[in-house]
Amino acid sequence: MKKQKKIPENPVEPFYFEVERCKIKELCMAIGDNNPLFFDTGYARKEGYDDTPAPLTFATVMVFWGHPGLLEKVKEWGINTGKILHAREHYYYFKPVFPGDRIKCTMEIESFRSTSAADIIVLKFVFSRQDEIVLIAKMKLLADSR
Amino acid sequence: MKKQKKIPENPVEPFYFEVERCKIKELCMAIGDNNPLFFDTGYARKEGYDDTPAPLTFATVMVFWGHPGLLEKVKEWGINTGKILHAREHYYYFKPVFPGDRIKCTMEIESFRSTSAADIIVLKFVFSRQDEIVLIAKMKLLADSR
Amino acid sequence: MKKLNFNSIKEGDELPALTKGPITQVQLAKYAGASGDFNPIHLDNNYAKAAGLDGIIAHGMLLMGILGQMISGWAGISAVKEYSVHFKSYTRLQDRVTAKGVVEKKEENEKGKFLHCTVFVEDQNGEVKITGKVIVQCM
Amino acid sequence: MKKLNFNSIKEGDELPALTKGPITQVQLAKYAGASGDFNPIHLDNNYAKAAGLDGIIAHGMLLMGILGQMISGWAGISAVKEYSVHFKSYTRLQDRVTAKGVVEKKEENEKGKFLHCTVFVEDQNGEVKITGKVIVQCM
Repeated sequence: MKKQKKIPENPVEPFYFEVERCKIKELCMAIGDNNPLFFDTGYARKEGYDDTPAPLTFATVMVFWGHPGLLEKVKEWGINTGKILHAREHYYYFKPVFPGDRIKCTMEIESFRSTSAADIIVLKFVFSRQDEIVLIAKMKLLADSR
Repeated sequence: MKKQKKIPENPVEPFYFEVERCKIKELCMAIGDNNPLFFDTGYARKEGYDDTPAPLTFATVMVFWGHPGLLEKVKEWGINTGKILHAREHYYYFKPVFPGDRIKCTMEIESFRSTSAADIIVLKFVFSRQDEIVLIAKMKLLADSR
Repeated sequence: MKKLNFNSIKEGDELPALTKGPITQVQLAKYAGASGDFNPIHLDNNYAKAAGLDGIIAHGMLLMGILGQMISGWAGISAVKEYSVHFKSYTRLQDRVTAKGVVEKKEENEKGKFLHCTVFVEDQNGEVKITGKVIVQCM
Repeated sequence: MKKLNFNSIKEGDELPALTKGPITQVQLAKYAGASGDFNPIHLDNNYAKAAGLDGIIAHGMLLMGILGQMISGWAGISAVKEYSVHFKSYTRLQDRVTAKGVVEKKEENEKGKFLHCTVFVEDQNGEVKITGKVIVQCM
Protein backbone atom coordinates (compact mmCIF):
# COMPACT_ATOMS: atom_id res chain seq x y z
CA MET A 1 0.00 0.00 0.00
CA LYS A 2 1.33 3.39 -0.91
CA LYS A 3 2.19 5.66 1.93
CA GLN A 4 0.59 9.07 1.93
CA LYS A 5 3.09 11.73 0.91
CA LYS A 6 2.85 15.01 2.70
CA ILE A 7 4.94 17.55 0.86
CA PRO A 8 4.81 20.85 2.70
CA GLU A 9 4.83 24.17 0.90
CA ASN A 10 7.68 25.66 2.86
CA PRO A 11 9.52 22.50 3.78
CA VAL A 12 12.43 23.92 5.73
CA GLU A 13 13.25 27.26 7.28
CA PRO A 14 16.00 29.18 5.51
CA PHE A 15 19.34 28.19 6.97
CA TYR A 16 22.75 29.80 7.06
CA PHE A 17 26.16 28.51 6.14
CA GLU A 18 29.38 30.22 7.17
CA VAL A 19 31.94 29.59 4.45
CA GLU A 20 35.18 28.52 6.07
CA ARG A 21 38.48 28.12 4.31
CA CYS A 22 38.90 24.52 5.37
CA LYS A 23 35.75 23.33 3.59
CA ILE A 24 36.89 24.87 0.29
CA LYS A 25 40.28 23.21 0.68
CA GLU A 26 38.85 19.87 1.77
CA LEU A 27 36.42 19.70 -1.13
CA CYS A 28 39.22 20.42 -3.60
CA MET A 29 41.53 17.90 -1.92
CA ALA A 30 38.82 15.22 -2.08
CA ILE A 31 38.25 15.92 -5.76
CA GLY A 32 41.99 16.04 -6.35
CA ASP A 33 41.95 19.61 -7.65
CA ASN A 34 45.18 21.22 -6.46
CA ASN A 35 44.73 24.52 -8.28
CA PRO A 36 46.35 27.09 -5.94
CA LEU A 37 43.39 29.38 -6.59
CA PHE A 38 41.47 27.30 -4.02
CA PHE A 39 44.27 27.08 -1.44
CA ASP A 40 46.38 30.22 -1.56
CA THR A 41 44.82 33.59 -0.80
CA GLY A 42 47.86 35.44 -2.14
CA TYR A 43 47.65 33.58 -5.44
CA ALA A 44 43.89 34.18 -5.66
CA ARG A 45 44.38 37.92 -5.08
CA LYS A 46 47.02 38.09 -7.81
CA GLU A 47 44.46 36.43 -10.08
CA GLY A 48 42.00 39.22 -9.28
CA TYR A 49 39.78 37.43 -6.73
CA ASP A 50 39.02 38.84 -3.28
CA ASP A 51 40.08 35.50 -1.77
CA THR A 52 40.13 31.79 -2.65
CA PRO A 53 36.76 31.17 -4.35
CA ALA A 54 34.61 28.13 -3.67
CA PRO A 55 34.81 25.49 -6.41
CA LEU A 56 31.93 24.85 -8.83
CA THR A 57 30.25 22.10 -6.80
CA PHE A 58 30.45 23.81 -3.41
CA ALA A 59 26.64 23.95 -3.09
CA THR A 60 26.77 20.36 -1.87
CA VAL A 61 28.89 21.41 1.10
CA MET A 62 26.53 24.25 1.98
CA VAL A 63 23.47 22.00 1.83
CA PHE A 64 24.79 18.93 3.66
CA TRP A 65 26.79 20.75 6.33
CA GLY A 66 24.42 23.70 6.51
CA HIS A 67 21.40 21.49 7.09
CA PRO A 68 22.61 18.06 8.24
CA GLY A 69 19.02 16.94 8.95
CA LEU A 70 17.72 17.61 5.46
CA LEU A 71 17.40 13.99 4.36
CA GLU A 72 15.53 13.23 7.58
CA LYS A 73 13.09 15.97 6.63
CA VAL A 74 12.59 14.45 3.20
CA LYS A 75 11.93 11.12 4.91
CA GLU A 76 9.25 12.76 7.07
CA TRP A 77 7.36 13.67 3.90
CA GLY A 78 6.97 9.94 3.20
CA ILE A 79 9.78 9.74 0.64
CA ASN A 80 11.81 6.52 0.68
CA THR A 81 15.25 7.96 1.32
CA GLY A 82 16.72 4.47 1.64
CA LYS A 83 16.25 4.04 -2.09
CA ILE A 84 16.90 7.44 -3.51
CA LEU A 85 18.74 8.30 -6.71
CA HIS A 86 20.38 11.59 -7.49
CA ALA A 87 19.27 12.08 -11.09
CA ARG A 88 20.30 15.59 -11.94
CA GLU A 89 22.16 18.61 -10.54
CA HIS A 90 22.01 22.06 -12.09
CA TYR A 91 23.86 25.23 -11.06
CA TYR A 92 23.38 28.86 -12.07
CA TYR A 93 26.33 31.00 -10.98
CA PHE A 94 25.94 34.71 -10.25
CA LYS A 95 28.80 35.68 -7.94
CA PRO A 96 31.76 33.80 -6.53
CA VAL A 97 31.54 32.59 -2.94
CA PHE A 98 34.46 33.33 -0.60
CA PRO A 99 35.68 32.33 2.87
CA GLY A 100 34.01 34.50 5.48
CA ASP A 101 30.75 34.73 3.53
CA ARG A 102 27.60 34.08 5.50
CA ILE A 103 25.36 32.45 2.94
CA LYS A 104 21.63 32.24 3.40
CA CYS A 105 20.09 29.18 1.83
CA THR A 106 16.40 29.07 0.99
CA MET A 107 14.99 25.76 -0.17
CA GLU A 108 11.79 25.19 -2.03
CA ILE A 109 10.26 22.23 -3.79
CA GLU A 110 10.21 23.18 -7.43
CA SER A 111 8.21 20.15 -8.47
CA PHE A 112 6.92 16.89 -7.10
CA ARG A 113 5.45 14.04 -9.08
CA SER A 114 4.56 10.57 -7.88
CA THR A 115 4.22 7.64 -10.27
CA SER A 116 3.57 3.98 -9.50
CA ALA A 117 7.31 3.35 -9.42
CA ALA A 118 8.96 6.58 -8.37
CA ASP A 119 8.61 9.84 -6.55
CA ILE A 120 10.27 12.51 -8.62
CA ILE A 121 11.22 15.56 -6.69
CA VAL A 122 13.13 18.69 -7.70
CA LEU A 123 14.57 20.75 -4.87
CA LYS A 124 15.62 24.31 -5.56
CA PHE A 125 18.17 26.04 -3.35
CA VAL A 126 18.73 29.78 -3.58
CA PHE A 127 21.99 30.90 -1.98
CA SER A 128 22.33 34.55 -1.16
CA ARG A 129 24.79 36.87 0.55
CA GLN A 130 23.31 40.03 2.07
CA ASP A 131 20.21 39.68 -0.14
CA GLU A 132 22.24 39.27 -3.31
CA ILE A 133 21.77 35.90 -4.99
CA VAL A 134 25.13 34.23 -5.57
CA LEU A 135 24.07 30.77 -6.72
CA ILE A 136 20.97 28.75 -7.55
CA ALA A 137 21.09 24.96 -7.37
CA LYS A 138 18.48 22.48 -8.51
CA MET A 139 18.63 18.87 -7.46
CA LYS A 140 16.44 16.17 -8.99
CA LEU A 141 15.90 13.10 -6.87
CA LEU A 142 14.16 9.83 -7.73
CA ALA A 143 12.88 7.72 -4.88
CA ASP A 144 11.28 4.32 -4.95
CA SER A 145 7.57 5.06 -4.41
CA ARG A 146 6.43 1.48 -3.73
CA MET B 1 69.09 -5.59 6.71
CA LYS B 2 68.15 -2.62 8.80
CA LYS B 3 67.61 0.61 6.99
CA GLN B 4 69.60 3.55 8.20
CA LYS B 5 67.39 5.94 10.16
CA LYS B 6 68.06 9.61 9.67
CA ILE B 7 66.28 11.51 12.36
CA PRO B 8 66.84 15.20 11.84
CA GLU B 9 67.20 17.61 14.74
CA ASN B 10 64.55 20.03 13.52
CA PRO B 11 62.36 17.68 11.58
CA VAL B 12 59.68 20.07 10.33
CA GLU B 13 59.31 23.81 10.16
CA PRO B 14 56.78 25.27 12.57
CA PHE B 15 53.37 25.29 10.89
CA TYR B 16 50.19 27.23 11.48
CA PHE B 17 46.61 26.10 11.93
CA GLU B 18 43.66 28.46 11.67
CA VAL B 19 40.98 27.19 14.02
CA GLU B 20 37.67 27.20 12.19
CA ARG B 21 34.32 26.58 13.76
CA CYS B 22 33.48 23.69 11.46
CA LYS B 23 36.41 21.56 12.60
CA ILE B 24 35.40 21.90 16.26
CA LYS B 25 31.84 20.91 15.35
CA GLU B 26 32.88 18.07 13.08
CA LEU B 27 35.21 16.56 15.66
CA CYS B 28 32.47 16.64 18.29
CA MET B 29 29.91 15.22 15.85
CA ALA B 30 32.27 12.37 14.94
CA ILE B 31 32.84 11.60 18.61
CA GLY B 32 29.12 11.94 19.28
CA ASP B 33 29.56 14.75 21.81
CA ASN B 34 26.59 17.06 21.38
CA ASN B 35 27.39 19.37 24.28
CA PRO B 36 26.13 22.80 23.10
CA LEU B 37 29.34 24.31 24.48
CA PHE B 38 31.05 23.13 21.28
CA PHE B 39 28.32 24.20 18.87
CA ASP B 40 26.58 27.30 20.18
CA THR B 41 28.56 30.51 20.67
CA GLY B 42 25.74 32.07 22.68
CA TYR B 43 25.65 29.12 25.05
CA ALA B 44 29.44 29.13 25.39
CA ARG B 45 29.44 32.85 26.25
CA LYS B 46 26.78 32.31 28.90
CA GLU B 47 29.06 29.63 30.33
CA GLY B 48 31.85 32.19 30.58
CA TYR B 49 33.90 31.23 27.50
CA ASP B 50 34.90 33.70 24.79
CA ASP B 51 33.49 31.32 22.18
CA THR B 52 32.96 27.58 21.62
CA PRO B 53 36.18 25.97 22.90
CA ALA B 54 37.97 23.17 21.10
CA PRO B 55 37.38 19.74 22.70
CA LEU B 56 40.11 17.92 24.63
CA THR B 57 41.48 15.94 21.68
CA PHE B 58 41.58 18.78 19.16
CA ALA B 59 45.39 18.57 18.84
CA THR B 60 44.85 15.73 16.38
CA VAL B 61 42.95 18.04 14.05
CA MET B 62 45.65 20.69 14.24
CA VAL B 63 48.40 18.20 13.47
CA PHE B 64 46.77 16.22 10.67
CA TRP B 65 45.07 19.11 8.89
CA GLY B 66 47.78 21.62 9.78
CA HIS B 67 50.51 19.43 8.35
CA PRO B 68 48.93 16.85 6.03
CA GLY B 69 52.37 15.63 4.87
CA LEU B 70 53.67 14.82 8.35
CA LEU B 71 53.53 11.03 8.05
CA GLU B 72 55.35 11.29 4.72
CA LYS B 73 58.10 13.18 6.56
CA VAL B 74 58.31 10.46 9.18
CA LYS B 75 58.62 7.92 6.35
CA GLU B 76 61.53 9.90 4.91
CA TRP B 77 63.44 9.35 8.13
CA GLY B 78 63.36 5.62 7.39
CA ILE B 79 60.49 4.81 9.76
CA ASN B 80 58.09 2.11 8.59
CA THR B 81 54.86 4.12 8.59
CA GLY B 82 52.99 1.20 7.03
CA LYS B 83 53.30 -0.65 10.35
CA ILE B 84 53.02 2.03 12.94
CA LEU B 85 51.23 1.87 16.26
CA HIS B 86 49.99 4.79 18.24
CA ALA B 87 51.05 3.78 21.74
CA ARG B 88 50.44 6.84 23.86
CA GLU B 89 49.01 10.36 23.71
CA HIS B 90 49.53 12.94 26.43
CA TYR B 91 48.11 16.47 26.69
CA TYR B 92 48.99 19.39 28.95
CA TYR B 93 46.36 22.11 28.78
CA PHE B 94 47.21 25.76 29.48
CA LYS B 95 44.54 27.84 27.74
CA PRO B 96 41.40 26.98 25.81
CA VAL B 97 41.56 27.17 22.00
CA PHE B 98 38.81 29.07 20.16
CA PRO B 99 37.57 29.58 16.59
CA GLY B 100 39.56 32.33 14.91
CA ASP B 101 42.77 31.45 16.76
CA ARG B 102 45.85 31.18 14.62
CA ILE B 103 47.81 28.46 16.33
CA LYS B 104 51.52 27.99 15.75
CA CYS B 105 52.63 24.41 16.05
CA THR B 106 56.26 23.54 16.70
CA MET B 107 57.23 19.91 16.55
CA GLU B 108 60.29 18.30 18.01
CA ILE B 109 61.41 14.74 18.50
CA GLU B 110 61.50 14.27 22.22
CA SER B 111 63.08 10.85 22.04
CA PHE B 112 64.00 8.19 19.55
CA ARG B 113 65.07 4.66 20.30
CA SER B 114 65.56 1.79 17.89
CA THR B 115 65.48 -1.81 19.03
CA SER B 116 65.70 -4.98 16.96
CA ALA B 117 61.92 -5.08 16.73
CA ALA B 118 60.70 -1.52 16.96
CA ASP B 119 61.49 2.11 16.45
CA ILE B 120 60.10 4.01 19.40
CA ILE B 121 59.57 7.65 18.77
CA VAL B 122 58.04 10.38 20.90
CA LEU B 123 56.92 13.51 19.06
CA LYS B 124 56.29 16.66 21.04
CA PHE B 125 54.03 19.37 19.66
CA VAL B 126 53.92 22.79 21.27
CA PHE B 127 50.86 24.80 20.27
CA SER B 128 50.98 28.53 20.86
CA ARG B 129 48.88 31.59 20.20
CA GLN B 130 50.77 34.86 19.94
CA ASP B 131 53.75 33.36 21.77
CA GLU B 132 51.62 32.06 24.63
CA ILE B 133 51.63 28.28 24.91
CA VAL B 134 48.07 26.94 24.92
CA LEU B 135 48.67 23.19 24.68
CA ILE B 136 51.48 20.66 24.64
CA ALA B 137 50.91 17.25 23.08
CA LYS B 138 53.17 14.23 23.16
CA MET B 139 52.61 11.30 20.88
CA LYS B 140 54.42 8.01 21.24
CA LEU B 141 54.63 5.88 18.12
CA LEU B 142 55.95 2.35 17.68
CA ALA B 143 57.03 1.32 14.21
CA ASP B 144 58.23 -2.05 13.00
CA SER B 145 61.99 -1.64 12.69
CA ARG B 146 62.73 -4.79 10.72
CA MET C 1 41.45 36.05 -13.62
CA LYS C 2 41.45 33.45 -16.34
CA LYS C 3 39.15 34.12 -19.30
CA LEU C 4 39.09 32.31 -22.61
CA ASN C 5 39.50 34.27 -25.81
CA PHE C 6 36.30 33.86 -27.79
CA ASN C 7 37.94 34.39 -31.16
CA SER C 8 40.56 31.72 -30.72
CA ILE C 9 37.99 29.01 -30.02
CA LYS C 10 36.07 27.08 -32.66
CA GLU C 11 32.92 25.03 -32.40
CA GLY C 12 34.01 21.41 -32.16
CA ASP C 13 37.12 22.21 -30.12
CA GLU C 14 37.76 19.71 -27.39
CA LEU C 15 38.26 20.72 -23.78
CA PRO C 16 41.51 19.45 -22.23
CA ALA C 17 40.68 16.01 -20.83
CA LEU C 18 41.44 15.14 -17.21
CA THR C 19 42.00 11.56 -16.03
CA LYS C 20 41.77 10.49 -12.37
CA GLY C 21 41.76 7.45 -10.31
CA PRO C 22 41.57 4.76 -9.29
CA ILE C 23 38.74 5.77 -6.97
CA THR C 24 39.54 4.55 -3.44
CA GLN C 25 37.66 4.23 -0.17
CA VAL C 26 39.98 6.85 1.28
CA GLN C 27 38.95 9.27 -1.45
CA LEU C 28 35.26 8.63 -0.75
CA ALA C 29 35.86 9.21 2.97
CA LYS C 30 37.59 12.47 2.08
CA TYR C 31 34.69 13.45 -0.15
CA ALA C 32 32.19 12.56 2.58
CA GLY C 33 34.07 14.60 5.15
CA ALA C 34 34.39 17.58 2.85
CA SER C 35 30.83 17.55 1.55
CA GLY C 36 28.98 16.28 4.61
CA ASP C 37 27.33 13.51 2.54
CA PHE C 38 27.87 10.46 4.75
CA ASN C 39 25.34 8.20 3.02
CA PRO C 40 26.67 4.72 3.90
CA ILE C 41 26.30 3.43 0.31
CA HIS C 42 29.49 5.43 -0.31
CA LEU C 43 31.33 4.20 2.77
CA ASP C 44 30.15 0.80 3.96
CA ASN C 45 30.40 -2.19 1.63
CA ASN C 46 27.98 -4.34 3.63
CA TYR C 47 25.40 -1.57 3.68
CA ALA C 48 25.77 -1.05 -0.06
CA LYS C 49 25.27 -4.77 -0.70
CA ALA C 50 22.21 -4.86 1.55
CA ALA C 51 20.87 -1.95 -0.52
CA GLY C 52 21.09 -4.15 -3.63
CA LEU C 53 24.35 -2.81 -5.06
CA ASP C 54 27.49 -4.80 -5.94
CA GLY C 55 29.34 -2.79 -3.35
CA ILE C 56 30.28 0.76 -2.52
CA ILE C 57 29.55 3.39 -5.16
CA ALA C 58 31.17 6.80 -5.44
CA HIS C 59 29.26 9.98 -4.66
CA GLY C 60 27.78 11.23 -7.93
CA MET C 61 28.79 14.69 -6.79
CA LEU C 62 32.45 13.60 -6.66
CA LEU C 63 32.19 12.88 -10.38
CA MET C 64 30.53 16.26 -10.92
CA GLY C 65 33.37 17.77 -8.92
CA ILE C 66 36.02 16.10 -11.09
CA LEU C 67 34.22 17.30 -14.21
CA GLY C 68 34.02 20.72 -12.56
CA GLN C 69 37.79 20.70 -12.02
CA MET C 70 38.27 20.09 -15.73
CA ILE C 71 35.89 22.94 -16.57
CA SER C 72 37.20 25.56 -14.13
CA GLY C 73 40.80 24.60 -14.90
CA TRP C 74 40.13 25.28 -18.55
CA ALA C 75 37.80 28.27 -18.46
CA GLY C 76 38.52 29.95 -15.12
CA ILE C 77 35.99 29.63 -12.35
CA SER C 78 34.30 33.02 -12.61
CA ALA C 79 33.68 32.51 -16.32
CA VAL C 80 31.35 29.56 -15.67
CA LYS C 81 27.75 30.77 -15.71
CA GLU C 82 25.80 27.53 -15.75
CA TYR C 83 26.74 23.90 -15.18
CA SER C 84 24.43 20.92 -15.04
CA VAL C 85 24.79 17.16 -15.14
CA HIS C 86 22.70 14.02 -15.41
CA PHE C 87 23.90 11.06 -13.38
CA LYS C 88 23.94 8.06 -15.72
CA SER C 89 25.71 5.13 -14.10
CA TYR C 90 27.49 4.22 -10.89
CA THR C 91 31.19 4.66 -10.33
CA ARG C 92 32.83 1.91 -8.33
CA LEU C 93 36.04 1.49 -6.38
CA GLN C 94 39.11 1.13 -8.61
CA ASP C 95 37.40 2.85 -11.54
CA ARG C 96 39.56 5.33 -13.44
CA VAL C 97 37.59 8.20 -14.82
CA THR C 98 38.22 10.75 -17.51
CA ALA C 99 36.48 14.11 -17.78
CA LYS C 100 36.00 15.37 -21.33
CA GLY C 101 34.11 18.02 -23.20
CA VAL C 102 33.55 19.75 -26.49
CA VAL C 103 32.54 23.26 -27.52
CA GLU C 104 29.16 22.81 -29.17
CA LYS C 105 28.16 26.37 -29.98
CA LYS C 106 29.55 29.88 -29.84
CA GLU C 107 27.04 32.61 -29.07
CA GLU C 108 27.45 36.36 -29.00
CA ASN C 109 24.61 38.54 -27.71
CA GLU C 110 24.03 41.79 -25.82
CA LYS C 111 25.14 40.07 -22.59
CA GLY C 112 28.49 38.93 -23.92
CA LYS C 113 30.31 36.12 -25.67
CA PHE C 114 29.49 32.60 -24.60
CA LEU C 115 30.54 29.05 -25.27
CA HIS C 116 28.00 26.24 -24.91
CA CYS C 117 29.80 23.01 -24.18
CA THR C 118 28.80 19.42 -23.57
CA VAL C 119 30.84 17.63 -20.97
CA PHE C 120 30.95 14.10 -19.61
CA VAL C 121 32.87 11.65 -17.50
CA GLU C 122 33.60 8.12 -18.67
CA ASP C 123 35.46 5.24 -17.04
CA GLN C 124 38.30 3.02 -18.27
CA ASN C 125 35.79 0.97 -20.30
CA GLY C 126 34.20 3.97 -21.95
CA GLU C 127 31.06 3.72 -19.82
CA VAL C 128 29.56 7.17 -19.36
CA LYS C 129 29.06 8.11 -15.70
CA ILE C 130 27.66 11.60 -16.02
CA THR C 131 26.85 13.91 -18.90
CA GLY C 132 26.41 17.63 -18.64
CA LYS C 133 26.28 21.06 -20.14
CA VAL C 134 28.26 24.18 -19.36
CA ILE C 135 27.91 27.79 -20.39
CA VAL C 136 31.17 29.74 -20.23
CA GLN C 137 31.59 33.47 -20.73
CA CYS C 138 34.59 34.66 -22.77
CA MET C 139 36.52 37.86 -23.28
CA MET D 1 31.94 27.60 33.43
CA LYS D 2 31.52 24.23 34.99
CA LYS D 3 33.79 23.48 37.96
CA LEU D 4 33.58 20.57 40.37
CA ASN D 5 33.34 21.22 44.08
CA PHE D 6 36.42 19.72 45.70
CA ASN D 7 34.78 19.19 49.07
CA SER D 8 31.87 17.20 47.74
CA ILE D 9 34.10 14.64 46.01
CA LYS D 10 35.71 11.67 47.72
CA GLU D 11 38.59 9.48 46.67
CA GLY D 12 37.07 6.37 45.13
CA ASP D 13 34.15 8.24 43.57
CA GLU D 14 33.27 7.02 40.12
CA LEU D 15 32.99 9.36 37.14
CA PRO D 16 29.64 9.14 35.32
CA ALA D 17 30.07 6.40 32.71
CA LEU D 18 29.31 7.02 29.05
CA THR D 19 28.34 4.25 26.63
CA LYS D 20 28.54 4.58 22.85
CA GLY D 21 28.21 2.55 19.79
CA PRO D 22 28.09 0.41 17.86
CA ILE D 23 31.08 1.85 16.02
CA THR D 24 30.24 2.12 12.31
CA GLN D 25 32.14 2.80 9.11
CA VAL D 26 30.19 6.02 8.78
CA GLN D 27 31.44 7.14 12.17
CA LEU D 28 35.04 6.36 11.20
CA ALA D 29 34.60 8.33 7.96
CA LYS D 30 33.26 11.23 10.04
CA TYR D 31 36.20 10.95 12.39
CA ALA D 32 38.64 10.84 9.48
CA GLY D 33 37.07 13.90 7.88
CA ALA D 34 37.06 15.83 11.13
CA SER D 35 40.58 14.90 12.24
CA GLY D 36 42.32 14.62 8.90
CA ASP D 37 43.57 11.12 9.76
CA PHE D 38 42.71 9.16 6.60
CA ASN D 39 44.91 6.15 7.31
CA PRO D 40 43.19 3.42 5.25
CA ILE D 41 43.33 0.88 8.09
CA HIS D 42 40.37 2.88 9.49
CA LEU D 43 38.47 3.10 6.20
CA ASP D 44 39.26 0.25 3.83
CA ASN D 45 38.60 -3.32 4.90
CA ASN D 46 40.78 -4.86 2.18
CA TYR D 47 43.66 -2.61 3.10
CA ALA D 48 43.27 -3.47 6.78
CA LYS D 49 43.32 -7.19 5.99
CA ALA D 50 46.38 -6.82 3.78
CA ALA D 51 48.03 -5.07 6.75
CA GLY D 52 47.47 -8.20 8.83
CA LEU D 53 44.36 -7.11 10.73
CA ASP D 54 40.99 -8.88 10.90
CA GLY D 55 39.45 -5.84 9.28
CA ILE D 56 38.97 -2.15 9.84
CA ILE D 57 39.96 -0.79 13.24
CA ALA D 58 38.76 2.45 14.79
CA HIS D 59 41.05 5.43 15.20
CA GLY D 60 42.59 5.19 18.66
CA MET D 61 42.04 8.93 18.89
CA LEU D 62 38.27 8.41 18.47
CA LEU D 63 38.36 6.36 21.66
CA MET D 64 40.40 9.05 23.38
CA GLY D 65 37.81 11.55 22.13
CA ILE D 66 34.94 9.52 23.59
CA LEU D 67 36.79 9.26 26.88
CA GLY D 68 37.45 13.00 26.64
CA GLN D 69 33.71 13.62 26.20
CA MET D 70 33.07 11.75 29.43
CA ILE D 71 35.77 13.78 31.21
CA SER D 72 34.83 17.25 29.94
CA GLY D 73 31.12 16.52 30.39
CA TRP D 74 31.81 15.70 34.02
CA ALA D 75 34.48 18.23 34.98
CA GLY D 76 34.02 21.09 32.53
CA ILE D 77 36.58 21.51 29.77
CA SER D 78 38.65 24.33 31.22
CA ALA D 79 39.12 22.41 34.47
CA VAL D 80 41.08 19.66 32.73
CA LYS D 81 44.80 20.32 33.14
CA GLU D 82 46.35 17.10 31.94
CA TYR D 83 44.99 14.09 30.08
CA SER D 84 46.94 11.10 28.79
CA VAL D 85 46.13 7.64 27.51
CA HIS D 86 47.81 4.40 26.55
CA PHE D 87 46.30 2.56 23.60
CA LYS D 88 45.85 -1.06 24.67
CA SER D 89 43.78 -2.94 22.10
CA TYR D 90 41.98 -2.39 18.83
CA THR D 91 38.37 -1.33 18.56
CA ARG D 92 36.45 -2.94 15.72
CA LEU D 93 33.27 -2.21 13.82
CA GLN D 94 30.14 -2.99 15.84
CA ASP D 95 31.97 -2.69 19.16
CA ARG D 96 30.08 -0.85 21.88
CA VAL D 97 32.36 1.06 24.18
CA THR D 98 31.97 2.49 27.64
CA ALA D 99 34.10 5.27 29.10
CA LYS D 100 34.63 5.06 32.85
CA GLY D 101 36.78 6.59 35.52
CA VAL D 102 37.46 6.89 39.20
CA VAL D 103 38.86 9.62 41.45
CA GLU D 104 42.13 8.18 42.75
CA LYS D 105 43.52 11.04 44.77
CA LYS D 106 42.58 14.50 46.00
CA GLU D 107 45.39 16.98 46.23
CA GLU D 108 45.46 20.51 47.56
CA ASN D 109 48.56 22.64 47.12
CA GLU D 110 49.57 26.28 46.53
CA LYS D 111 48.36 26.01 42.91
CA GLY D 112 44.86 24.88 43.81
CA LYS D 113 42.68 21.88 44.42
CA PHE D 114 43.09 18.92 42.13
CA LEU D 115 41.60 15.53 41.46
CA HIS D 116 43.79 12.79 40.01
CA CYS D 117 41.64 10.28 38.18
CA THR D 118 42.21 7.09 36.27
CA VAL D 119 40.04 6.64 33.23
CA PHE D 120 39.55 3.91 30.67
CA VAL D 121 37.38 2.66 27.84
CA GLU D 122 36.20 -0.93 27.63
CA ASP D 123 34.06 -2.74 25.10
CA GLN D 124 30.95 -4.91 25.49
CA ASN D 125 33.13 -7.84 26.58
CA GLY D 126 35.03 -5.88 29.17
CA GLU D 127 38.17 -5.71 27.03
CA VAL D 128 40.08 -2.54 27.84
CA LYS D 129 40.77 -0.40 24.77
CA ILE D 130 42.57 2.53 26.33
CA THR D 131 43.60 3.51 29.85
CA GLY D 132 44.48 6.97 30.98
CA LYS D 133 44.99 9.57 33.62
CA VAL D 134 43.42 12.96 34.11
CA ILE D 135 44.17 15.87 36.39
CA VAL D 136 41.19 18.11 37.03
CA GLN D 137 41.20 21.42 38.88
CA CYS D 138 38.31 22.12 41.30
CA MET D 139 36.76 25.12 42.98
